[in-house]
Amino acid sequence: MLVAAVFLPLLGAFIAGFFGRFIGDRGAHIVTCLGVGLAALAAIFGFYDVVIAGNQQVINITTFISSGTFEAQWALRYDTLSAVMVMTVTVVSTLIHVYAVGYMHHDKSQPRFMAYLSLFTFAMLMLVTADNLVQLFFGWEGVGLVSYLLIGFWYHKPSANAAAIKAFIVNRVGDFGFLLGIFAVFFLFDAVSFDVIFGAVEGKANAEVTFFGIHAHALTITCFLLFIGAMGKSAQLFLHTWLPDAMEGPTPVSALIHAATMVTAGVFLVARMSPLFEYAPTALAFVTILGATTAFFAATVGCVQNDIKRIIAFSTCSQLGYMFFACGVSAYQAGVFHLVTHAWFKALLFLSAGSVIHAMSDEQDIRKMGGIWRLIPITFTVMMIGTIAITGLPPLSGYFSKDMVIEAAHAAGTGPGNYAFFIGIVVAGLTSFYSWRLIFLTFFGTPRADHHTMEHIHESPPVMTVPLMALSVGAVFAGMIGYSFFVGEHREEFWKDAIAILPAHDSIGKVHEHHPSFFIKYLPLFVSLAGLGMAYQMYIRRPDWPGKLAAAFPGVYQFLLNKWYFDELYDWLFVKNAFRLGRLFWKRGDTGIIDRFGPDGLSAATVVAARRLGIVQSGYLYHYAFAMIIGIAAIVSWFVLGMD
Amino acid sequence: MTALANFVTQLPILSAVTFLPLVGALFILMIRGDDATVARQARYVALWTTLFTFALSLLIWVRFEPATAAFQFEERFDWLPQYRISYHMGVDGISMLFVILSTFLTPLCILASWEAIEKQVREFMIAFLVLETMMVGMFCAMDFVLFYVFFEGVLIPMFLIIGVWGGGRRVYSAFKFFLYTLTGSVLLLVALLAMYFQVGTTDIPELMNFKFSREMQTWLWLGMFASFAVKVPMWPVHTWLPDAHVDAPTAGSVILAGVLLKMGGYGFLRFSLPMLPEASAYFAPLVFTLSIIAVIYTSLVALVQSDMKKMIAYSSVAHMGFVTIGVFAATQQAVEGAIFQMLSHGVVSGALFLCVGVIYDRLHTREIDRYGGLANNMPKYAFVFMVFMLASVGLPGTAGFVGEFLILTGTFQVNTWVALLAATGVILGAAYMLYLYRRVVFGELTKADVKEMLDLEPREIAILAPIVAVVMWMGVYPMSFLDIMGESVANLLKQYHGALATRAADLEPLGSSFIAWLR
Amino acid sequence: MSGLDTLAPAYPEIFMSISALVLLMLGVFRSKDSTVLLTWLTVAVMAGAAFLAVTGIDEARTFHNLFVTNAFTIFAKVMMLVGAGLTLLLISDWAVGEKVARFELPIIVLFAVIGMMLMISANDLISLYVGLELQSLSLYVLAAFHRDNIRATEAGVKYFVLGALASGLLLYGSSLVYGYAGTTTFESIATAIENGPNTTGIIVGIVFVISGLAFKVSAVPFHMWTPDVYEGAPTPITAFFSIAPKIAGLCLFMRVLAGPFEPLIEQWQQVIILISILSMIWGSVAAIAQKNVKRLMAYSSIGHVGYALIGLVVGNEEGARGLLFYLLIYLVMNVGTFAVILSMRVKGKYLEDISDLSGLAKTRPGMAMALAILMFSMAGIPPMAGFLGKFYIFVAAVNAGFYSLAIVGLLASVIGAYYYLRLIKIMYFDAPGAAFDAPSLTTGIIMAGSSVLMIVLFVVPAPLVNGAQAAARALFLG
Amino acid sequence: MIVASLAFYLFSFMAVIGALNVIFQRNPVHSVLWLIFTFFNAAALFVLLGAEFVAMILVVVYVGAVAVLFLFVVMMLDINVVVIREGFLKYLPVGATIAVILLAELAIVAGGWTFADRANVLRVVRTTSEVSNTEALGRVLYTDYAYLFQASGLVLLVAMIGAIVLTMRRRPGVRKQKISDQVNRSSKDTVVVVQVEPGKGLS
Amino acid sequence: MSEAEAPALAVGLSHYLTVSAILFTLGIFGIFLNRKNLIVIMMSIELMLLAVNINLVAFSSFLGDLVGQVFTMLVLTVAAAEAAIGLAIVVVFYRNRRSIEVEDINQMKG
Repeated sequence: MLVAAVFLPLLGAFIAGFFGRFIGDRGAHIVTCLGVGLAALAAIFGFYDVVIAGNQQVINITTFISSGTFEAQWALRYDTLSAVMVMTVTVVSTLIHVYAVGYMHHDKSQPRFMAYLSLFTFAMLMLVTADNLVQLFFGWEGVGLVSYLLIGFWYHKPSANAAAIKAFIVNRVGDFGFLLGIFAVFFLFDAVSFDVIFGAVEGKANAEVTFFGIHAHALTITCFLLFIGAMGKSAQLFLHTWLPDAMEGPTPVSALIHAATMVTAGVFLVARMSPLFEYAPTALAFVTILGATTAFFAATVGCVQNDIKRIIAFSTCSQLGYMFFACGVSAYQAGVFHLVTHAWFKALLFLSAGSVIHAMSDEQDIRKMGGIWRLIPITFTVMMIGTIAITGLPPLSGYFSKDMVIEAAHAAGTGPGNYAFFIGIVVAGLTSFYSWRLIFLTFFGTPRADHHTMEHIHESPPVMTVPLMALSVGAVFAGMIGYSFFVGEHREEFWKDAIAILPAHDSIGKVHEHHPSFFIKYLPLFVSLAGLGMAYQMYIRRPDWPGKLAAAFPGVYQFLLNKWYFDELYDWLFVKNAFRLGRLFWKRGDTGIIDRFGPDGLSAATVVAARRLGIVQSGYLYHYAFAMIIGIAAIVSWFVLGMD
Repeated sequence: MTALANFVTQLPILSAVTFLPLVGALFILMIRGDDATVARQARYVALWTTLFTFALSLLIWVRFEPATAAFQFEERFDWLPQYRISYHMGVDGISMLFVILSTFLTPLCILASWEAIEKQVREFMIAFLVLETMMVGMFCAMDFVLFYVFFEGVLIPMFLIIGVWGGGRRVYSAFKFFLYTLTGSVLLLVALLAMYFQVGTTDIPELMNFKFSREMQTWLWLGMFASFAVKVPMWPVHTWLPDAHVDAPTAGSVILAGVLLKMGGYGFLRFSLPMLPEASAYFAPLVFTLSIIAVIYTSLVALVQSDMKKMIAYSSVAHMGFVTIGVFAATQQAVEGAIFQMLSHGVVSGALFLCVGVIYDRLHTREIDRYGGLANNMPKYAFVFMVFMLASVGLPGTAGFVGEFLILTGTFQVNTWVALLAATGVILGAAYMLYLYRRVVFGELTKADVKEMLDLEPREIAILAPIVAVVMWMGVYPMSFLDIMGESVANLLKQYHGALATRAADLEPLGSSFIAWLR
Repeated sequence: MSGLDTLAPAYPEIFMSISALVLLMLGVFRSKDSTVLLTWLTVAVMAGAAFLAVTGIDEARTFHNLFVTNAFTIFAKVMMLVGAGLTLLLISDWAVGEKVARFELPIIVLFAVIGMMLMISANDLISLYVGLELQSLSLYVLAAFHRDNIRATEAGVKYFVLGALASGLLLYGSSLVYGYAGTTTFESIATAIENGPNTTGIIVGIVFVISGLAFKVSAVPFHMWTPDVYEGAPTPITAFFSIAPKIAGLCLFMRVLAGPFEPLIEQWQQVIILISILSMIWGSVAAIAQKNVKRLMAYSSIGHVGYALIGLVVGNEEGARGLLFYLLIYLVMNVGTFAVILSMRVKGKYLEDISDLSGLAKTRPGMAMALAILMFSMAGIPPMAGFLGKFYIFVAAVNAGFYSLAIVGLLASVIGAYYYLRLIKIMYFDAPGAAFDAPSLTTGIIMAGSSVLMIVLFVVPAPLVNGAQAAARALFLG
Repeated sequence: MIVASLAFYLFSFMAVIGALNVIFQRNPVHSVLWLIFTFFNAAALFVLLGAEFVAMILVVVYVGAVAVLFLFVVMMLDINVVVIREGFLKYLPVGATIAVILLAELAIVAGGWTFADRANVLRVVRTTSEVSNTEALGRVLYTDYAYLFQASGLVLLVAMIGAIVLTMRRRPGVRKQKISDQVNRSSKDTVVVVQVEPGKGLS
Repeated sequence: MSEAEAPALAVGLSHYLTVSAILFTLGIFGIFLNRKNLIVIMMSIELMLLAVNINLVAFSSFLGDLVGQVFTMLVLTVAAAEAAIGLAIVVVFYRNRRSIEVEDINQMKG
């Protein structure tokens, strides 16, 4: 049953991918949706089995790689963390599949798309059920690959191709760190399977090693390397640049990538490796600070973007920052909790945005929308639900998880924790601002779209709206239901030993022990409402303010609009230089030096020498005789002078 | 039935696999008739010969005993009795898979040349069969001189293949290839002779057991290095490779990338490491440095290429840089990874060249910019190409991952800097391969002649499908290969580290103070 | 030994001399043109002589210690006779319908061979000189044999003048050696050198002798005549030049250095190393710029002599064996190559330019394949016998510690490979030119046989190596 | 003794002068004549060394045969007196340097000449005062050195054949003596006996 | 030499050797410095051989050994044969080229 949950999507992908031409669009829809749907059912059963019935297990399939002491299995690890993830992934994925059937019905290569979706689901499932780092890396790269394929799905669009490559390569940079992290783990523990690592971690708590000329605490450096991987996949600051561009893909893709799956893999990784991170406080501090900073960065940028999907993308980036700093303060459960709730409401937001785009005849710029809430009521409703959820207004899911994250950061009491708390509050306000800005600009005010577009606005078909409604149910209730299990009083028996926290770090425990003050407890809510008010003021009551504000601070506005110029910086620093260096090495190095002085030079020299010798061979008898005489005179001289 | 079984077990199978292609070549030589008949029959004879050879070589795999590190299927006859040099064949876990690799790729190459080679088909097929004999023989040889003979002998058919059936600056490339490698190998010959006079034999197992003095090892190592480094090829002696690849016909490029490059890596494993452990340890930093330069430098160069084959050729240099790192890291994982990487690179880069060949046959250009948007009219091709591209990038689940991963894992245990710098190749590799794929397969289909191109025909599918299967198989269940080499590699490393431990207490690797400072 | 028996060691030479006279008379008194007939008869005489040599006495001296026979001389003579015989077969083909060819041609070749045999068997400086001159004079005539051709006569002039100069050097050296040792007999010279003070005088004498011999084998810097003579002389005679005199010269070289001058090995080794290195490099490099195939072969043989001299440098049994084996391979390669060159004929007209070979692989694939095999063999690429030839030489060099010599030699062989490959390139890569006439049966057989032998000898070299081994042993015993 | 020494210096000096003239004379005929002069002086040196037979041979063979042959060829080819070309002077310094170096080295060798310790013992044919030089030579030349004698015969034969092959030409229209024709000629075929009536004449 | 038979001359062996060396060098000099005609070159060769003969006879005399003189005779014989062949070649060359100037012997080179 558990195996089925993982492999059914693969089967669906396989059939749809290779036989799509024979079974047709309809067949591909059925196959993939069925595959993922059954997998979701199996996952729910699995969740029951593992979490409720307590049957944690590792299902060994076969050996993957075995070389000397290096041993990696193909195996499915089922503990609470995996079960939660599997369930979230499959269920959300199923809804997205169904939605995609409707959303993509004009496209000419739907089987391919459905196959990608299923394959993506499979890769994500491999990732979350991995029993060792290598298999985890398999899934990790698998989602990377399919995201590449999905982003570049419309391969005739140059921008899509560029975005796809960018996503893959930026992820590779993260993988680079992740790989080194795996090597470091193997170096330390002589194993890559979780059980062995977690069992031995205590013994290595104080080990020190020298990596790359740095003599340091072993686990810190290892966790740091692993976290670089997580940064790449989860689009944290410095490795986030691919994320906004990834919006080139069809909307369900974006949903899938950002909601439940790919980007949360980093959070999952940190949670999975919590036993290691617990012994690496410095690494944790780094995670906290980076997560918080990312949250802030993304939120600021999100405030000025105009593309509906980009705004949501930056919001994702920002929310991921929350999850990370939750992990950074050892509130892994809170992080995962936010991950799960986020999965619902973010998928909901994306899919509704897709529905809006669908309705607006593929228009994505919110400046060209407005005043359409009456025309597409269902979409509007569910999008409102998503927005309320993300802005953390009770009692929707975001409220529960985000509050816990912020409280935990505060409760941690450390420097980074306080920083994260502060940023968390600010970002809550910003989140609210840009989310409502999105809603106001899209649905309210006067229509700014052209006449033609407005006439064609229509509600999406049920095949799209039903998943939206299903997701909104999740977005509404996930927090309420999950709270006590994930981070509440039942958390111990819920998580069992899937997540390890040193008693000293237990910030969630602290939250529950020392009830936070009223001020702390409701500050996020207050800030959020303030953001709402601000958005209302600027986009409903005084729509001329934003323009004035931008004109007043052109530097800041441009800075934010251009995403803090990261793309330009990287392009200038890495891309241009890579090409320049490549050309230099090729033209100057290979052709100009190696070949010129190596083979070509030598052969030219030989030919010249041959010509010279040809001149010596002048054809004149006396020259020939002269050569002989010189030869003998030289040899005789050698001996006559040498003998004395 | 028992008679057949007896025959099969009594058969000197290595010699049979080695020389069977020559028999085929003789048959082709005897074909009479007009040009068209000769060409057709030559193709079929070559195909069946190589297929049969492949089948026979699978028998080696079936009967191979992976639980031992000893050489198997040994054969021995006197050859140069004055010097106790014999025709000695045998395989162990390290060499066996290369034999299979060679016999696997050859029939595919014959198929790939089916229509691409139009002139002098008979000679082409003969050259190819001779080439197969040389390749297989080289991996089976258990006498250093015999090895050298096959090692050099490969040059002859390859020279002709590039020169006669190649394109572009084929003459220049053929000469460059030949003379470059020949220069390296003559120094190998000197080393070989010097070893012979120390030991009194050129039998590889005996040489492995001999302990050379420290100084002697240094010189011998350099001699071998000159040859193997060119073959691998390592930076800065790699410049023959892009030219040879670009101008060779598709099948030639496939064999060049698939098997010939492996000869250098195999040489390091078979000779440098076990016979000259101290020198290998001493020079390991040098190899690391050059390999890292190869990885980064050639990856960057690959990025800016406008010729598909040249790009893949440069990527080969980078990939082989991993191999040399792995070999000289000398840990179980690294060495197994190196071997695996060689196998996978053999299959994958060969396949990439086949992919280039497919579109080259249609449009007769290798300029990347001349293509674009092939995904529209050639979806099957796009898929196949994608698989190989990803394998080349080293995506887990494909053949490319396992080798790279094991090499880096093993290397990290020895030297973290090397692993770190080499791992940058993972990023760059993705960059140039994706960039290539994007420009060729993705994008708008605008050019009229590109629109005319037809998708893979059955023959091409027959060539590429087995490779796709192998690539996936190697990626998902690499154990069927790792199992075979495990014992031999373990034994090799036991000897290597044993020799270092007993005799090299004071051995400081080249530039070790610098490295110590870095560390 | 008494009476006729004392002549027994020289039976082959005596047989050949008498036959030469008989054939000469036959030629003079037969009214019709008898070149071809005489050529075949000469081949028969050589075969007979070879038979006599093989079945004759193993180890003997005669003629007042002027003449020696042992396993080495027998091996060398047979090798040379085979080479000369094969080139005569080529000559016989060529002579058909050729106005240049006259019946004296095979006779003079026969005299040249007699001279070579005498000098190989020489055990005294005087008999060495006489044998050498008998050979040289015949060769001068052969070079200029095409007397109406300006290039042939020029070749004759150059060969003659420089040859006479070389003879003068050799003689001057011999006189110094004689003056030093008080004798001209090889063994006694060795004794004298071994016991005497080794002054500059004897060394200078040896240097002069070496120079004279180096001229005969065309080693640098005494090689300058070679390209011009090879080019100017009629092609089959060039073939003869490139084979028999080289074999005889090197064998004589070996006998002289390993015999009378053996005690001064450390001195002459330096000289031979020098000329060996120069020859290898010069032969390889200068050949690259050639356009005429015969000139190319001249430089090729200069290079090959350089390699062979390495065997001489080593100065022991192993080196001698390597040298002899190398010569054997060289013989087969050159005979085969010249068979091809002699087939470079379009409508009866002989061609000599390398470019005339272009596209041979398409017009005459068999011939091209044979030549390709021979060229790869000359370049020393396995699996051709040329590789084994070099291998044995270099094994000996490395064994004796001449690493740098071996490395230089091998690197020179890489340069050399370039021009051999160029021939292959022209045959295989270039567009075809005019198709050659079909080669005659004999030439075809020689061509095919030698190229097949290249591979056969590679696979089973043992019999020949054993022969060379026995010969080399005899050299260092006697 | 002094006479002998003086004779040596005289003849050697003349020989060297002769040799120089051989080289530097412009007219080849003069060169040949100077060569003959040199040979005569060398023969005199041989006499001084007690080798009378060789001295005689030198005169007979060289002066009588070889030099005359040279002269003959020079005359036959009708070679002009040549002007010295520029190249000569250009190469002179280098050539002279090499020649001087070589000469100096040979002189060093000659000046410090030593025999091998066992040179005495190793001599093969010692000179005796019992017989004349000519007889002593005769005794060994046809016995011990018969082989060389025969071999030099071959050398001369080759020289003969060679010279004939290279130079002899059958010119059409040249009458040759045919001995067999002459011998086979019989009176019957050629002589007709005609009865002539007296006083009538033949017509 | 200690042998009694050796002619007791005030002039020593080295004098003869020196004369021979001068002649030999002149012969060599004549060959490679000659720009005139082939005949003179051949005469230079004869000079070289003469030098050798002086050497041989001098050694023979001073060693008290006849072999040197035997050698000399053979050298003379061979030299005569050589002259014959050489002149024959010169003649045929002249027939083709109508010149025997050394500068004109340069059809083949490279």
